[in-house]
Amino acid sequence: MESVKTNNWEPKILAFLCNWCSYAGADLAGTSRIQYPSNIRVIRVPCSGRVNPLFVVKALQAGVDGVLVSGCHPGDCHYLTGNYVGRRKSATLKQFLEYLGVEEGRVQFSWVSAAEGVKFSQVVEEVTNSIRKLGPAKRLVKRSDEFGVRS
Amino acid sequence: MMASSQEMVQQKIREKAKELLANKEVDLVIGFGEGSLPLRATPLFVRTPEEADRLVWNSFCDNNLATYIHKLSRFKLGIVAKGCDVRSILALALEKRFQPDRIVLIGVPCQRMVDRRKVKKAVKGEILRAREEGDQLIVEGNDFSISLKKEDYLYASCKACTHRNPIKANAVVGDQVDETPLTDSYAEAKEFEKMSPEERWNTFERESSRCIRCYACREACPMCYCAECFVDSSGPKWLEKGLAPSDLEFYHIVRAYHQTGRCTGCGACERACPMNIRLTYMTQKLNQEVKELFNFEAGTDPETLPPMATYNVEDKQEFIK
Amino acid sequence: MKNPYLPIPMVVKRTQVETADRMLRTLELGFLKEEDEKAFRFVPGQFCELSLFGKGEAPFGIASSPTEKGSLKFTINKAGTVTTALHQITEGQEMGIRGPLGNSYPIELFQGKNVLVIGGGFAFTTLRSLIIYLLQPENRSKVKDITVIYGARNPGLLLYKEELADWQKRSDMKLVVTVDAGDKDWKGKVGLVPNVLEEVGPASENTYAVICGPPIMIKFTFPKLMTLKFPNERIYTSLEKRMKCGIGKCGRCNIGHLYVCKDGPVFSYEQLGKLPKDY
Amino acid sequence: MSLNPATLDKKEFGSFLKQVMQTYDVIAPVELAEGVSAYRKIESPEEISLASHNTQKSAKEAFFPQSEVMFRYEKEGNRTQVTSTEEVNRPRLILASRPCDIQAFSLLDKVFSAKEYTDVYFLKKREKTTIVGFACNDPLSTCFCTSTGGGPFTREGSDIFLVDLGDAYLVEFLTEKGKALSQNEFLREASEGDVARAKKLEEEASKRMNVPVPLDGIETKLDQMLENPFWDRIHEKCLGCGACTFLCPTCHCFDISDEASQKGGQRVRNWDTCLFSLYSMETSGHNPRPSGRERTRQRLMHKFNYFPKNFQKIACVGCGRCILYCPVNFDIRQVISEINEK
Repeated sequence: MESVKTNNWEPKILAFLCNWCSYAGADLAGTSRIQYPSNIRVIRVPCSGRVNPLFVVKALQAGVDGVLVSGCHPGDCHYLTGNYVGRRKSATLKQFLEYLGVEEGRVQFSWVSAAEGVKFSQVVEEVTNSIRKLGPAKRLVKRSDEFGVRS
Repeated sequence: MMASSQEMVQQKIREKAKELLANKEVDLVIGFGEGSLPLRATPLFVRTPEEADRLVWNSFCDNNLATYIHKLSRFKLGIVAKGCDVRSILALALEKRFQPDRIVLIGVPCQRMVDRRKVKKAVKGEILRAREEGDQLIVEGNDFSISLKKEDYLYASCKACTHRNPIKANAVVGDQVDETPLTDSYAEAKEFEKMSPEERWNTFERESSRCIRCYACREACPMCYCAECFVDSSGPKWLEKGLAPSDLEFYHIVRAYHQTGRCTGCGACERACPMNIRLTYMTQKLNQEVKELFNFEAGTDPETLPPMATYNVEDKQEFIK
Repeated sequence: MKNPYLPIPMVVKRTQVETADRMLRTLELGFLKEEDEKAFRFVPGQFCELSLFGKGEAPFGIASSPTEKGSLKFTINKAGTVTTALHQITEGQEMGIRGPLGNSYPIELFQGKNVLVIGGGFAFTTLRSLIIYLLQPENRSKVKDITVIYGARNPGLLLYKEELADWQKRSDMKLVVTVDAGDKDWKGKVGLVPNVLEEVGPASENTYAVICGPPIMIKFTFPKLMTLKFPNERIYTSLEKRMKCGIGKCGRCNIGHLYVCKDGPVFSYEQLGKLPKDY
Repeated sequence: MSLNPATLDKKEFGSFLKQVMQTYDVIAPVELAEGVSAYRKIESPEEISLASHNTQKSAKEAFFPQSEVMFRYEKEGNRTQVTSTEEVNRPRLILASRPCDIQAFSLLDKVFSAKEYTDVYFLKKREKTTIVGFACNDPLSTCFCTSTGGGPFTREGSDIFLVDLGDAYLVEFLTEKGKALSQNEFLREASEGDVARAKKLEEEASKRMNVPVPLDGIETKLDQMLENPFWDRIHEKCLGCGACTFLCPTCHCFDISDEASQKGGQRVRNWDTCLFSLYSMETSGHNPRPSGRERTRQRLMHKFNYFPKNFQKIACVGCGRCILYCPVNFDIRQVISEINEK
């Protein structure tokens, strides 16, 4: 950890934000000039239910230090039930990855509405801090020199 | 007692298959035939009443025959189905993979299958012959003949099984069995969970590192039927085709995870692996999650939608900020 | 030991969209190294693996003729990952090729004979190479009549319009261009290739037929050739199959004991008759 | 000139190897998990596991790895710098390769050195490698190498041949390449008794190979069988996985693909198999081998008809791996018998 800090390492976090709520929430945070850590890279998705768990696993393999999936609050989904379906994927994926030994907190979830610019910034702050504590991701990450040649 | 009842079951399977074929109720019956190796049976496709005499039933009938439905769905099928095969078939019916009236289930209450790898480890030297006598398994080689207690050599998935009796069948051959499992239903997952995250990851990494990407696990699984599997997709290309450890891990995580709420715990994936990679500790965990979170067990209920295809407003969400 | 898997560096000299649907694009590639250009000897019918680093390789017949010096032409149908990338490549960019690979049209057999060329759609690429090669003055004198029947679904999908216009004017060959369905500007023939072949009715005596096109066209044209009494050993076609190595190792293009990449892509119907229908 | 055989005390096997490893990269059977082994480059002699009969993955990996970089490339502006990875610097030694796998090397040689194009990746490794064969004292019931032109003690293709005498190995030097290792201080000259013991073991092993698989004339037989209804049924239980072909020492189909990163990447070849539907699938969606029937036929025809047509040998060495590890007990011996009955 120490060496990580002295190297000024900063986590890279990928955020899947639903178009209708969380992305708008992020937008509001921006237009309201609310500060939040610049560690997140956003991918806008139509709905948190669209986030195929495969995307999350792929992101970890591609080397992000953390993933945030954020959608509309229950009952607010633009597609009525997309976030409910997404919630089941999130619950099972989170448990499964932790079961296999991926550190708790690498993958996090939130509900952020279009009106919650402040909440968005708080979520990003919290997620960034917790992932900073975890240190750089190592498990599942594909190293640039990694190759499957055996013998 | 057991042995004679196994023979009886075998006889009844043959009779039922003959009847179905003779009456043209089915085009073919998928069952098991004599294996070419000791401790093995082999999937057998029977098209005439005469051929039905080649059907066998023993403790080596370990393949999940439901996996053949996909390529044979244009036929009217009879399937010799253990508890787990039936569960797979019900789960597939729920996913509308075939017309239920085109499949005739010859249900067999399962005596639990013998794990040939465990047996091989127990003896020194090559096993040339094996036979069952009651609750004993007699294995013979060039210079040995050993009697083993079958119960000690069963597949872990069979020991944990709670649905050995076919949940649904057009005809059941053999007597119902007591479904009390020999181990906890999630014994393997609970055992794995006792390790630290670090140890768990290392175990997972070590197991997947042996993968040769033959996809036997995928092909053996009745629930793996995507027209294009994510590993085969070239646009987008999710992973490379080589043996880079992270690609192998990626494959194993997603293959297992895609079974969430769909896996019937039959163990076909692990049995199929030519490299003895442990796989069921992953799917068992998913089954446990699904049971605890959504009170669902795949293939036990022909009506209820699989959990990942639906939702409940009251679903747990403490983990969401 | 020469490494047959290493691509020859090339530069994209010119690109041209061939068809109205923009799905076909011709790349003209120049050699970056003089020694590669000198060593590159080919005969119409051969192909190359076009190589885009990071995307991969895909096989394409050489559409230019060996008589057109200085560059190589390939016409690419946009279908998969590599071909899509080949549609995006711009003039001046570098890429690689491996080749020439495979056998060629049996030009030596054509000596003193008539040649009938039947093409359909975008399978016309190596036929273009063949025709240009045969029309070169010193080659032209070696063969007798040249008849070309070329069809496409509509006028917008015809390849090599400049060449077609040029050939139309020539007296030393007969060109029949046809489309399945014309449009308001189309003054030429409308009709399916098999029917047009019947109409043209070329004599089979002393004639070699070369036919390349979509499977459906081949399926209906072949019986017409039979009616015209072309023997199997004088009908040639060029097969397409999934390929990777291009040099008869990787096994992907196996048809029976032959490899399309190494023993083909050009086969006579007599040869094909003895092989499994794995194509 | 032939060199007298030597013996190597098993207690000194490690020391012997350490000396060998000073010059050679040693590739030997290594246990990957209980009961699962494959050939891997070893760092120390303790890694070697000679206990199992045959490894799951065959020794072909030493020359034809499942996944192999062919070249790396780096992009700078418009330029692309390509660097081939074909060179092999250190001499290599495959330790304890079974005669069946060694026979397979000679079949792969035919493919990869076929005259029009030579596969430099395979051949450069082959040239730099010394092969230490290892006699099979107790062949398994699934072994049928004697039916494919080999045998449990066949020395053909080995540079050095080892026979397990119980407490020691008999070491025979068969080629010039092999003799380079004869100067190892841990080798003792073999006694007549040792040689006689090896001979005895050889006789016993060949006695065990008592169930021949009838392969004579199978090529001609199959010539007539391309459209035989036999193929309609034989594939039925095949799952279409790649276990048999990936474990097979003679199967050699591969795929080539690019692995890109931002500034560069590599072109890689990976094993592929005719049993995957994707193998022959074309971009248009057309698949010339649309079902298990055509794909299983391809696998068997390639081994017993197409390969012999091209190279005058069947592409099977009787190692039995496909029989042992098939998830559905597809037994190639039964298929061969059925073909013979046609």
